[in-house]
Amino acid sequence: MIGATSFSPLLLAAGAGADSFLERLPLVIRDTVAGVFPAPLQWLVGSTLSIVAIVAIFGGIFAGLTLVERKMLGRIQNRPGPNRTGPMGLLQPIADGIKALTKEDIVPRSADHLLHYLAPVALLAFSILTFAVIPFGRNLVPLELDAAVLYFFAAGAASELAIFMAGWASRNKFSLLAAMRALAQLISYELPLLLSFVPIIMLAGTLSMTGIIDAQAGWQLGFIPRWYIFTPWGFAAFVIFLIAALAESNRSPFDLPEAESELIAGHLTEYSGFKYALFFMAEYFGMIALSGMAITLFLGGWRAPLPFLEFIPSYAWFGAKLLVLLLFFIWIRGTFPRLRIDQLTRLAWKFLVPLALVNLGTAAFWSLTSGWSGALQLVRWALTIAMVIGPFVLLGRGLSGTHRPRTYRYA
Amino acid sequence: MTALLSLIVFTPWIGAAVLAALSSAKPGTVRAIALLFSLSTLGLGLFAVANFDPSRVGSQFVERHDWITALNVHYHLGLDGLSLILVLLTGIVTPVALLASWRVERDPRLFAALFLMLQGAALGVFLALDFFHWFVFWELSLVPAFFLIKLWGGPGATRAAYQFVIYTIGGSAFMLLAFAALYAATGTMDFIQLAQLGADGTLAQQLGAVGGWWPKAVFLGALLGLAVKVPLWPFHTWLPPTYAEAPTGASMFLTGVMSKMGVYGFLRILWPIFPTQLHGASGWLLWLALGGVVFGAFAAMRQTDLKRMVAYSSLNHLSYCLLALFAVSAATGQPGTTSVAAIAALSGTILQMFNHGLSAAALFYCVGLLEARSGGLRGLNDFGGVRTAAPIFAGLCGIALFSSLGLPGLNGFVGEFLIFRGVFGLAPWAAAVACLGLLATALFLLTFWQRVFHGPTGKVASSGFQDLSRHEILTLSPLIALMFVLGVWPQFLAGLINPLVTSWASRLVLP
Amino acid sequence: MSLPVQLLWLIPALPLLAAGLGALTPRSGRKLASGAAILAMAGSFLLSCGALMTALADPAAHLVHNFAWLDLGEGVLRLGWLLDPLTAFMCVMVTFVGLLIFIFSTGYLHEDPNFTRFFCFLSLFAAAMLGLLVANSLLLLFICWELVGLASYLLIGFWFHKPSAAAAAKKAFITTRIGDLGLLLGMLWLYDSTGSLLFYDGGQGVLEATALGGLVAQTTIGGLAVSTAIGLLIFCGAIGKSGQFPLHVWLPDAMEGPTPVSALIHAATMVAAGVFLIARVYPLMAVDQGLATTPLHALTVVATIGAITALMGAMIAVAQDDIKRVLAFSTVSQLGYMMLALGVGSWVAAIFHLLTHAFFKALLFLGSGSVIHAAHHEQDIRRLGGLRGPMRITFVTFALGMMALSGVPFLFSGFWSKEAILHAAQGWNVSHLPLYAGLAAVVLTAFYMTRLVAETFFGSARSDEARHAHENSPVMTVPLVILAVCAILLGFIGTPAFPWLQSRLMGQTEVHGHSLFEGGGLMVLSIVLVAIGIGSGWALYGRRPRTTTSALDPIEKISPGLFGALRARFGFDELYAATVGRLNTATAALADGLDRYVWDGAVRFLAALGEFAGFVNKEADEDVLNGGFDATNDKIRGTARLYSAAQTGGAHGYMRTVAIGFVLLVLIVMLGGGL
Amino acid sequence: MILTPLHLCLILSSALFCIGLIGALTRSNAILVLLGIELMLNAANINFIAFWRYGPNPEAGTGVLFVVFAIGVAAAEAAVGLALVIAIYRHQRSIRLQDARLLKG
Amino acid sequence: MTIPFLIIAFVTLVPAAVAMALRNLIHSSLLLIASWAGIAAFYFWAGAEFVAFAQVLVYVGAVSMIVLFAVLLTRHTRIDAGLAPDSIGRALAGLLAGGAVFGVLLGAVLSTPLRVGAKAAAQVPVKRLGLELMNHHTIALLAIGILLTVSLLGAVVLAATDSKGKGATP
Repeated sequence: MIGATSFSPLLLAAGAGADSFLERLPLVIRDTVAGVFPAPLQWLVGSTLSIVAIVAIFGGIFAGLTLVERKMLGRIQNRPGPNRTGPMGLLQPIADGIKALTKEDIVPRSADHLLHYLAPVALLAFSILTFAVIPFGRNLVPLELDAAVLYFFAAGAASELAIFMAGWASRNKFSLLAAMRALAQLISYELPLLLSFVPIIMLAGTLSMTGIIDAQAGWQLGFIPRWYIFTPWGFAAFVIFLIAALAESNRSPFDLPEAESELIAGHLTEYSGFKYALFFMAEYFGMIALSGMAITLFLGGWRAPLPFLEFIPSYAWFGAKLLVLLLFFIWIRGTFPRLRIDQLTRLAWKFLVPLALVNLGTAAFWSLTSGWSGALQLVRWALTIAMVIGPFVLLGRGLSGTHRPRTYRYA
Repeated sequence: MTALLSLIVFTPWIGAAVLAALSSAKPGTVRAIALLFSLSTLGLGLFAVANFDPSRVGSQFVERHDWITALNVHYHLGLDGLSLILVLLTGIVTPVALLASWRVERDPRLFAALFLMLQGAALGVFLALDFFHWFVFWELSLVPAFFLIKLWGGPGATRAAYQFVIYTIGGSAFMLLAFAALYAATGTMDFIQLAQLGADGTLAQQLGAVGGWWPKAVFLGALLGLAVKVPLWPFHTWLPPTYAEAPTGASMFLTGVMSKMGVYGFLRILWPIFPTQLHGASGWLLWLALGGVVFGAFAAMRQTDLKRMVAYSSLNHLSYCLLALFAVSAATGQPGTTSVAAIAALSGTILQMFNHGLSAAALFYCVGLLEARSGGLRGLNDFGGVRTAAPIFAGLCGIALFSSLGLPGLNGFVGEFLIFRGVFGLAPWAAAVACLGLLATALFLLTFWQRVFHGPTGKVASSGFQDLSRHEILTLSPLIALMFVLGVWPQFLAGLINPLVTSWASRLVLP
Repeated sequence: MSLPVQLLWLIPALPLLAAGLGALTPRSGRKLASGAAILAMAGSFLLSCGALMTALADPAAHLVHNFAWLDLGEGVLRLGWLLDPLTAFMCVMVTFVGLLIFIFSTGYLHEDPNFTRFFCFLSLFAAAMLGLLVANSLLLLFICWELVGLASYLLIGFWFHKPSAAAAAKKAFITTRIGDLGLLLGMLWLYDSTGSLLFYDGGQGVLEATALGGLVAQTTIGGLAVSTAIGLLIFCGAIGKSGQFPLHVWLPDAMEGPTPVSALIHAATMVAAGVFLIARVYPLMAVDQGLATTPLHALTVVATIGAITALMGAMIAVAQDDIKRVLAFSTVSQLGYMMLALGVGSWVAAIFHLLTHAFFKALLFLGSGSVIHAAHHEQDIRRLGGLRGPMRITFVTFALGMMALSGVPFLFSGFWSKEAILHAAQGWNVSHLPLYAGLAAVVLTAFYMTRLVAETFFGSARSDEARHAHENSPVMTVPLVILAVCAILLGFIGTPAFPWLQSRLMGQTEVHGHSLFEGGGLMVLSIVLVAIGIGSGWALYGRRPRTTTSALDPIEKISPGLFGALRARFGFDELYAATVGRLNTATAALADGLDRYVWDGAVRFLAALGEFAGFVNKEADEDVLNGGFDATNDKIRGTARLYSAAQTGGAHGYMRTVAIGFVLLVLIVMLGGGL
Repeated sequence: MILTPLHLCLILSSALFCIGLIGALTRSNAILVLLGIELMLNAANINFIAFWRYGPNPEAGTGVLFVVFAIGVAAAEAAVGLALVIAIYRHQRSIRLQDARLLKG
Repeated sequence: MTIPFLIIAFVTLVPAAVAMALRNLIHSSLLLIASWAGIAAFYFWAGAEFVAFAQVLVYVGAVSMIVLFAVLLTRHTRIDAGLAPDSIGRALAGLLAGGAVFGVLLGAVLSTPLRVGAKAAAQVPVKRLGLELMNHHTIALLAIGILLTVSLLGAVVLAATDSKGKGATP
């Protein structure tokens, strides 16, 4: 039944003659391996292979990223970062892994054992689920869904549950409070996150990832790619998306849920050892998945940024963009101070959400005026830019206008 | 799309309702909301322009629904070139007037709500095509205007407000009677049907069947109601005190938009429905219009209160519109009357309405600024040398003044030139006499500028007179910019009304 | 370099751009505003030279470019540009003189706080003036005509804090507007009669045979041909703008403006616009010449007004003490000359004089400006004197200008152009009175100019200001020198032996000259008259210069009454104040009184009636209804109490009831076979 | 009698409905009552989908649309219902349904 | 074909039934969420992809959060633990009523011969759904939008702390 609907792993479009060998290489490998097995089992083997590949590759990226992050933060803070384990500290992730595996797994006596155990597993599972619809390359879409964007966020929404479970099951009031706070943050930022890319769905006219990437094909003036980030509203949406994504993945400067100085690391207080490592991993996966989403929605997916660079395989471009975004996240973590909880929610509700709503109107204007050409084109750009900047300035003024020191009602 | 006109009319009222509901909103919010809703007219008006087919003569975007079937009353809205231009004017003047009233401290919520009500009523008058609700809008416009004048006006405001309302209602009572008679005779209150009846003479026959003097009496009733509103000299005595005592924003709206309701009535009701009667009376009316042109200007020269002076200049400018209409009507049926002249005169009338709306609103705003800066002074001799202290203010006010006196290159000239061109072709002596008015206008407006802005720095100007703030420049700039644009490129407006006016010229034949 | 007629609008557009820039420049942007204005003017000058080349290639052609401005359905208002030698010569003159005066102004107004504004207004003026010149439509011409009036108004009132300047500005605007109303009416009439306002439109224009024939064929009030009536109405505009009798009163007052303004607007260009206008519509003015039946020819009126003005202006100039007023009345007189020339049928002579006059009068005004600037704004010639020494360049150039204006023979341009006018007046077969007026004005001109030079530059300094005067910077003297050179040389383009300018203006490609001494009697006479004028002037003022400020004028000694009348300018201002001014006030009082008493009284009376009626009505009214329905309400309440007992308030019960009810219903339906 | 897939679906939905109903009828905790009602709504949605899937005209997508709307309404209902519960709790310090009988007639 | 369905039915019904019987509210909420996920699976199985994701997004993502928040906000100390005096009677009555309904429904379903369309499951693309929503069902869509907005505001107003501070904060 399911197979009949849409489940065709790593959709085969090898007929596209323009594709180079490198472009098709992942498919060739998969088909070669699957070809060894009898025909009825081939789809199963193919799917398993892609799942294994995804988990392996992104696990590797996760490992590398922890190292890179620590190194970069070190550089930003004028210290060397890890440099003892292996050459230049390159083996640090492995050491970390061994340490996490061998550490004692402590569970509080009054904890809800089942949920305490389930929480990290669920979180990681949901994180990995989101990878299923991201197009990593021209033909590298693990699961081609008509409503892929919806799927992505449906799977992402489930991670909130896991956090709640972790907080509640720990039977620790700090954990529970922190979990509630984390939930408030996640729910608050889910709104701008979703609203920010609604214009894109509107303009592309599809919820399918492939469709959105196709809508960004082509070049303006011969060399500027038609990515959505290169439109005024698209840029605004991208910025909103990025901010919301930072908050969704609990990254600095929105890392209140798990920061040590806030409610003693929050819902992670009672976790240690490998469960803690799973949480850690899930968060990085979440960050990677959201970056992949940002790339798909705004940065043209796996498309090359310049026409003459198209010979480089698409997955390489995806990887490059992903790397840039991840490094950007790390950079932000090293640069910005953490927000206070009231500032955090105010930013979401009083600034990002209205801005995203206005941006929806801006995009509608953009779409309605797509017929304007010549001098009107300039007018269109000017008006759209004004519609982006005007609310930004006004709302920003309102936001900073209400920025007074916090009043402590119960202190 | 199908409900565009209703949307135009009722959006300001929705805004008024919203404001009424927001009982604890901050003044800033209230003003922003009011401005937004008042701007809706401009937005929708421009949308209408984009979808307007100027080559079609009749009403467009028509909405016609049965309403009170027993009385044969329909909810009938329509928009032709004339209405469109007035809607645009309303859409420009109202936001500007609201911007001008930004500093109103006393209950800004009520002020803004009343203003939006006023706007909606005026729009209703410009778009309604059935006397029933046309009259409702017509009278409804008085209510907010009354409160605006009475509550926010100057020291003599109460008296002025009562005078304004009672005088106007008195006039329109006669008009109501006239239309009651019309309804009794014809069984319809639809303007288009009535105009049809008027054009082929059936109306006069049906009324004449009741009694020989009926057509004339009915005509006079309608005439009286409209003449007070415009106003036609000598029914204008409510105007100077009202305009002078009203708060600045209300003055701007009264002169910019409400005075056009009267002229609109003349063009939409009186002329099409009573062509024969108007022709019969036009000899006298022409003299009255000339009286407005000449005496209005000369009376303005005599005023020492700047607001009264500008009010009289309004009388003078609107009399040009009527002059053109009466000249056309007087020439109807005369041998040798060319439609070219009539077209020029009527085009000029419509353009003049728009132009006067811009320049008079700007002038009232300038006087209001003087008043606010000097702590309530607005005498001709209270100032002096203001230009030294406030060069930008002087410059912008000067542009408005010169637009008002018809300097070529600014908008005022186009309308006046066309009116003169038409009137000259239809009644040359009237054009020659009206020239006196032109001269007197220049004289008193330049006196205004000289006394207020020139000369040695006076007491007001020397005691910390501020030049315009950014907000004030923003308020004036749309008006000023339009003055330039329409002065150089009047075709934008003229193109919207050409076929309409051309079709009007076919009325030059009497039934 | 030649300029296609389609691009003619560039000539006025450049200064307009500079004006817009100047309007937006803050006060500190002095260099920007003046630089833009001067550059724009230089650009316009180059373009005008290009236009002149184009025009001279075929002098007889009227190159036009017309376009629709306002489409009214049936009647289309069209505007257009026109290029012919008249336009081209005027453009070159205006831009060249304007350029020099702009440069001069940077020095003259160096200390003024409103420097940028000044250049904005000057550029606006230049734009409007050039627009007026290139217009091929009476409407466009009228628009620009009014705009030069506006610019003149703004510039006269430039020092607006001086009440006299503000009043003078208003007076200038209103007075010229009186004339403009005539022009407006004439234009309306013309439009109504011909259906067009374009001068040349391939046979359809108002200055072309078809339209003119139609105009001259109809008659109007008093047997005047329509063309005559229109021509006279248009002439009203020229009277106002060119300061002709009886609307000349504004021009001397206009000297309240800065001196470069006087030089540019009230000497060289704007006031000449009236002459230009008549020259432009000359075919219309002249079309009734052949008509015997008409009681009046338009040109006769022009000639008469011109002659009166020429004589009157020269007479008044004799008795003025303000250096600029002398020159202003001299301008009035010279404009009268030009009108006279137009009236007697020689419009080319008028234009020739217009061009030469522009240069030497601009020279004289700038010279006087140089004097005033040096003497710390002292303008009274009785308080000047002895400036010959310290201000050598100014003196020499001013003297050259004076000789050109006086008509010193052969070397100076003024001589040739004036000769051309006198020659034409002699040839006029209607009357010789204009000739005699012109000859009288020649004497007077030479006389008062000699007086002016003698009082200003000779003798000894009679005030501290004059004593401390010294020569100005080159930015002011260089334009003087250039203008002086032009004042001399320009005469040679139109000598009787080589009337190049006249031929080109008439549309001829060849020059038809005649011997210098043909009709030489008149020339000799005028030379003698000039000599008399200069001689008597020198005798009265130069030989024994004034020694004190308060000393009586020599003429005043001879005839105090005459001198008083002349100094009071024949009392025109007082006359107007007593008649027109009073009438105006009275009308205003009447209009106001009608409002206050008659109409408002009637309204009040009606209101009193209404109040009385209301009083009666109120007395007649009393209370009507009272009562209640309490009993009914009680009954309803009792019934309601019964139903409320069923409300247990427990949600579970309600839900259960619903479920059971559902089951029962289904059972009934299934078992009961559907009721 | 043949048990078609549609029958199976309908049985599933009936069972779900009744589980929800019983929960709503028996539990005293207002939150659980609300959740029971949510279950009943979901059961109804299952019916829509089932009839759409096996109905005569699945291309029209009407069932799907209906469910989309129903989910929206259910979400609103849940939000308001739970807010009410919290309000009641704040008022009475209890969310037992039988404690809230202010409307007893 | 039916095996996945049976699995889905199991995953849906059992957690729901257990949830309704459990004492621990958190556990029963989490179980209900599982049940909702099962329903989503059913939608997916039936081919209504879009609805399935919507179900997950709305129920698993949003409603669950509200429920959990509500549970935590209204949790109080041990009073709930004991059975209410009237609850056994009510439980019996409820079970009876529910059972009767189930019986009626089951009877109705089983006794009705249903013809299943022979067609394979139809794919309804999301785009089609969107177009339908925007064309035929615009009014309904707008109504839903207004309803959601109003309920959002209503929920905020209902659940907001009393500003005068008379109500204790949870």
